[in-house]
Amino acid sequence: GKSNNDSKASSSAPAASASAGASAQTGSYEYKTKKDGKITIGFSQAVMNHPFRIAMVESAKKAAADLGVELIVTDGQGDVNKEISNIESLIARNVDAIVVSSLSGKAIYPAYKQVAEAKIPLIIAASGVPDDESIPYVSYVATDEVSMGQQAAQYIAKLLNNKGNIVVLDGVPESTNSELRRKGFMPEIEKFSDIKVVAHQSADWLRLPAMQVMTNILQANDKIDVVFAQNDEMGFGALEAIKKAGREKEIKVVGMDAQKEALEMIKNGGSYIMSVKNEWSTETALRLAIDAVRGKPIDKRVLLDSPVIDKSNIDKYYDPNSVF
Amino acid sequence: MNNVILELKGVSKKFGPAYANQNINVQLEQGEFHAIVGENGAGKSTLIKMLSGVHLPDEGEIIWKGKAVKLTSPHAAQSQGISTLFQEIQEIPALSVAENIFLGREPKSMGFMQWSDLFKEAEVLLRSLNIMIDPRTKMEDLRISERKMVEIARAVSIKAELIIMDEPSANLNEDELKILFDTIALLRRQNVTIVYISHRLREIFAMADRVTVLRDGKHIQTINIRDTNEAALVTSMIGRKLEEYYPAKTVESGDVLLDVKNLSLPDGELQNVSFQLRKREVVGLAGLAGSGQELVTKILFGLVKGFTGNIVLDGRSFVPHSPRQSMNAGISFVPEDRKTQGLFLNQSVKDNMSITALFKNFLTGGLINKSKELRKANSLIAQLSVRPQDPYKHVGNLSGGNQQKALIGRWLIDKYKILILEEPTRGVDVGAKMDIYQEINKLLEQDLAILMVSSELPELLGMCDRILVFSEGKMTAEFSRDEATEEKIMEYAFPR
Amino acid sequence: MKRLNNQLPLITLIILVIVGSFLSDSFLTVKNLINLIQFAAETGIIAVGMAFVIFTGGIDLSVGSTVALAAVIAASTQQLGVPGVLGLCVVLGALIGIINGLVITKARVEPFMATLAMMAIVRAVTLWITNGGPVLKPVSASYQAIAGDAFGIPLPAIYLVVIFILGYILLRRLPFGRHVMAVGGGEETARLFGVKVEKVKLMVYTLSGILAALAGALITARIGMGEPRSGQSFELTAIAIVIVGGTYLLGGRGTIGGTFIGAMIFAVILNLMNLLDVSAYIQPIVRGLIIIIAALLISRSFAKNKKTAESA
Amino acid sequence: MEMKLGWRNRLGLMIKSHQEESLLTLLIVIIIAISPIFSPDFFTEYNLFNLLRQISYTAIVSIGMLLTILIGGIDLSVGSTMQAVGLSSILLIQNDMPVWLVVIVVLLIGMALGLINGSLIVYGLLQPFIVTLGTKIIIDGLTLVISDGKGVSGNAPDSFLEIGAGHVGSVPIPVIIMFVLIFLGSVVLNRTVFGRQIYAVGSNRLAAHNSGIHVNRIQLLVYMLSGLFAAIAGLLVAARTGAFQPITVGGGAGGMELNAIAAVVVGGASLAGGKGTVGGAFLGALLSGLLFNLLVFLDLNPYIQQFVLGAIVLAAVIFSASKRQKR
Ligand SMILES: Nc1ncnc2c1ncn2[C@@H]1O[C@H](COP(=O)(O)OP(=O)(O)OP(=O)(O)O)[C@@H](O)[C@H]1O
Ligand SMILES: Nc1ncnc2c1ncn2[C@@H]1O[C@H](COP(=O)(O)OP(=O)(O)OP(=O)(O)O)[C@@H](O)[C@H]1O
Ligand SMILES: [Mg+2]
Ligand SMILES: [Mg+2]
Repeated sequence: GKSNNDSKASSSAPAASASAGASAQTGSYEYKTKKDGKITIGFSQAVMNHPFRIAMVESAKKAAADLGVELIVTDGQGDVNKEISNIESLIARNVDAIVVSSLSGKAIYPAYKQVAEAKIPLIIAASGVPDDESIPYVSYVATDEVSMGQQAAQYIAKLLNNKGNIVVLDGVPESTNSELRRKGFMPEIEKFSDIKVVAHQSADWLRLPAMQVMTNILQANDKIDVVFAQNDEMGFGALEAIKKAGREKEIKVVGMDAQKEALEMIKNGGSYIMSVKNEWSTETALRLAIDAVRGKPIDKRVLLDSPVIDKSNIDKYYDPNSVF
Repeated sequence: MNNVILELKGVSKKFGPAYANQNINVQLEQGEFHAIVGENGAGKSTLIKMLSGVHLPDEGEIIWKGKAVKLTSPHAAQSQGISTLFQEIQEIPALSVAENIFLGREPKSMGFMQWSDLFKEAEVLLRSLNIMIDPRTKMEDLRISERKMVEIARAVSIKAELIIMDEPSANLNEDELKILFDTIALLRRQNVTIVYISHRLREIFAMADRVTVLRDGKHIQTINIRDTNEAALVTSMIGRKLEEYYPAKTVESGDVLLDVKNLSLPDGELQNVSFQLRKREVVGLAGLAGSGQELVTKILFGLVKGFTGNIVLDGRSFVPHSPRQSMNAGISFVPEDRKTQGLFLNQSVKDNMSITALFKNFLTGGLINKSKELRKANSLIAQLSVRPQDPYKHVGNLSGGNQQKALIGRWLIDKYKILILEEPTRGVDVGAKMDIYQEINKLLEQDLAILMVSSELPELLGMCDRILVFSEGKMTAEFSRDEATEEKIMEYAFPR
Repeated sequence: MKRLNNQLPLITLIILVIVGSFLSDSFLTVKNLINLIQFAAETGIIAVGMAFVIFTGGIDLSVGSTVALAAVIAASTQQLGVPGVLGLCVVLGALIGIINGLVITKARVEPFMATLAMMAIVRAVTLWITNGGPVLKPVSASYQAIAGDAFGIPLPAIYLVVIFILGYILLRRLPFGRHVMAVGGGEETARLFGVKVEKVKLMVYTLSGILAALAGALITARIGMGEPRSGQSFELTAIAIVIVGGTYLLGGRGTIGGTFIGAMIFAVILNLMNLLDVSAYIQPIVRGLIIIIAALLISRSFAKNKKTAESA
Repeated sequence: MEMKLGWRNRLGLMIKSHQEESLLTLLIVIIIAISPIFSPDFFTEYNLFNLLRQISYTAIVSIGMLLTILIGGIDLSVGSTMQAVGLSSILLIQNDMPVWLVVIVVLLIGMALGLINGSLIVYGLLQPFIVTLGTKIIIDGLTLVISDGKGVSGNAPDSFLEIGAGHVGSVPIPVIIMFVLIFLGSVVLNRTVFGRQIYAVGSNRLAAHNSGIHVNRIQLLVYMLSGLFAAIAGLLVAARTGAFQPITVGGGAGGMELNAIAAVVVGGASLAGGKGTVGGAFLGALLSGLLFNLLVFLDLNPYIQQFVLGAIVLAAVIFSASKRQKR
């Protein structure tokens, strides 16, 4: 599904032009535009060691080629200070627009302000929504991680008829995504008093730790109904451990991100039954950036769809040629 | 000569721009005992390091049994049949005696270690040399002299035709010296050639066939020992005549400065030691290594705690608990092992000298006054004739004697009441020795008192007003300068 | 007393096991204990190489990155067949180790710095050739089988035990082991005594590289893909295992048996924390405390040994 | 003529006794000089001040790291201390503590963490590497527990944000603080008794003790200073953003501790202790910051950037090792 069609909510930002005054209250600001000529867009990626983040970069590169703009990618290596440095370097390079995909919540706001001060249009992609009205940006485009967590919890509750034992595997505990997904999932699942979280551990977003942690959890728990992994990678690791223990009849696994391998498993039927989609395509963000540079009016908030994908709707989402 | 086993032909070795050895031509005859003498820094150790594969000569060649050889590593030298006992103790402290002896030559069968053979062979070797050490003991659990003995055993165990010994006697007590000399005799009966470096001329005159003299890296002469005498040899070593070895004391002792009463340590390591030290007096502490004399000095400098007894310094009761506190009370200290206990080898001569005196002497407005510091360092270098005269030279690159002078220099900036000297001339050549002795006399003129621990009896006899003899933690005798003789001291030094 | 001190790691492990069996019923079961060993496999295998490096007084910070590179190389060269892949990994690990060794012995760079730079370089190469993402080429069933079971025992557990035994033989039964200890205990002396110090160092870094690469190959077999993020901070885990196992960080002292016990201590702690569902936030604190407490106990025993030597 | 020779000789002497520093300076000057070839936007006031601010954190931490390395130790916990201090300062600001008090309290926290490291090393007779590895892991864990794994941000007053984000003229305040600390660090190391004692302890601990230096006290102080410098950097980062954000597992390059160690060693220090200068550490930090910045302008693949940085560190340590060898 292409993201343009998925935009659900939006509030119009004033089109940037010399006449359209910037308003600090709404967080938008006046930025430089270019009627024609070559466009260079800077893309500050928070970290580039994760398939999801890489898929974002890859789709951005592809979109840039398709749309005929130059793209400069920087890697924040998971460190907000590096991210800020990178954004500063992009400002120094005088790019026409900057797309930021940050993990770093509020710590990145000063960099946003610097972008605005330099009058460069800023598109925030796949990061936490700035909850502070004074933070300037031109457009925000992302899936809602909290609602993804809620959706997973509701799916599990329905699957278990509101009763059963579940295991939760978190990503790197201090990462924003893990925090947001947890924030959606945990309160929602706690609403069902007969659903017990028998183990809640972290597996660092990775397959091997998930496999090891899950094996240990299996030792300690005789009855488990569902494993909820905060991403598919960890779901695969958990499934591996479950298979080794010969308990794949007993235990179902649900994950998040809807990466291709997960969708294949869902399609083939088995213990891996569901994954919540996390949009990785950056094409929308790039289009928004170009529109901003060209002075076209753009939406201030674009929420990308994050459907629950299981056997019932798998054919709609499975694309064997997808890069992620 | 057709029984020449090794020949050095025009061999030179440079460190930086300076020659440590320059155009050395020496022949070693099969089975001879060949001594090498020279001042500190004359190039003795450098020379033998070329024979043992540590350094490659820059020029010239080494002819071994008629063939020019390139000794590229100690291993290469060993496999040619050249075994070396180095000046500094060479050991792996955490490994056992046996492993140390056979390191690099472990007994094995089909590639696997034979542990039982290892210990058995080591045991046999040690016993054959009358060394009573358990081969399973770790090296670090042995005394210094015992460790040296293990090294001697190791050097012998390499079936070598040439054994090189660089100052092997420096750390040994009388018993151990006897074992060393017996071992040498044994080797000579087996027609092994021996190259022997020592600053103790008596040993050389007792054992050597021929002696080679080096000075400033140059080969001065090689001569039959019968054709020379101590005076002539020393003159040839230092390039001038040696009038007075131990300079006459120029001042009278004064009032009591230090009064030690019933100094004891638990476990009988030190038992009821009492003595006095007067102003302008030199008191020597004699005894076999580990008899308690160095515990006394270490207590005074705050290095050993938990003692009982009374110390009165300059009329006030004094309980040393740290070096700084002892320094503030007026005690200075030159430790036994300058490299590990005294010097900052990778720092300059200047920094080594000023470190103890920065606080009182070189601060201007809270910061170090570098020009003042440099001036003082230069004047000390001149006063002690440290060579080379470069305050910025790293101390680690000086020869032993010059290192010792730099270390003593540290205590000549601030004013102290007492100077403790442990082994002040260990491994120091005659010329530098004299410089040090003369410096001691000058210090006495400045009201200092000196406490000297030394294993060289002639030095104690020559320099001290009184000598205290220690044995097994007790003070067994006290001699005035006139009464003391080597025989009397040894009589009281041995356990009874 | 000295005897007791040398057994500290073992005593710690026994206490942990006893405590564990009280805390969790599932802990002291054969199945759990075997699992525990198998999960120690990768870090344990690396710890053997790290132990040899530390015995020589060095350190190897590049092992984690080597794991990652080997993991993705193994996944992307499946067409070579199992022996081919493993052979390639060995060569790769050896190559990295040799470069480390040469930089350390020939250029005389401190091991910490040499392997730190190598860590960054190898990690960058891994991300570069995989473009940061995992290698998802299918990993053959026969390759995945090397992480499977034999007679109900997981093969990784067997590998771990075998590699420790080989490490023990190398250290105690071959002269090489004595030379390793000699280099760590007194490099200059070892050289003067004819030990080929440079060669010994080169060999321990090569060994460390090979074992790290094999660990990476094993990870790929386990998870069925080439994960470039594998081995993240394994170097620190391996160092911690070696130290907790009673080895002296400055070289010359330590045992392979102790290293095995160190690996088990960490495995038991992870296992227990999972079994007891300890919060993920608390877990690092426990690990850090274990490292410091173990190091405290061990340094006491070394300090005692040294004191007796000095006062003698 | 003679005057001129003397001047040249002196310069020659200075270069000879500071080979690493001279070479780094030369390298940095060359890189800056040729930078216009890559991008006209590089050599701008905006970018150069950015660059200096970007390296200021590493440079400040490097000074503390240098001290620990000079005494033959190391401090792997500096990155974690930065994090802990960042979190503490935001939490305190949230609780309406006055800014000056927050500054004092968090700097004390940094020193306290350093004191714990120092005490374990001195009184526990432990290796600095293992102690600070352990405390690093523990501090990270505590930060995680206290922050509940979440980013924290408060309504930081402008006076607080000014510390990290403000300017004097066009010079960012962190840059000014960095240069002040570099100056103070150089003076302390070169011209005070404490500085000399640090070199002495690093060069030969036993000899230092025998020279009346309170070796333990020096060690404790050095680790406290390392904690303090990490705390200053942590405070500057927190005050820059007004928010705390845990650093997630990095994408390859090590954390702050490894960057600081690399800067110190590239700057000519020896991990064996007793050798190294503050100027060298600064230049080391500047070089890697410069390359990092420049590589963004070159538009290289980010992974190649990491490769280049690793290679530069390797080349630098090989170079300084070759100098040591010749001596
Ligand atoms: N590795 C080295 N680097 C630089 N200079 C050296 C080195 N080894 C020795 N030297 C210098 O070479 C000269 C000869 O030193 P050597 O050790 O051979 O003297 P020596 O005769 O053995 O003196 P001693 O009696 O003190 O042992 C000295 O000036 C010394 O400083
Ligand atoms: N003789 C000295 N040599 C080197 N540094 C000194 C000396 N005297 C004083 N200092 C410096 O001054 C500081 C305070 O010196 P002071 O003599 O007061 O130490 P102290 O605290 O009295 O020592 P102690 O613990 O022995 O009582 C020391 O930390 C040291 O840096
Ligand atoms: Mg010599
Ligand atoms: Mg010498």
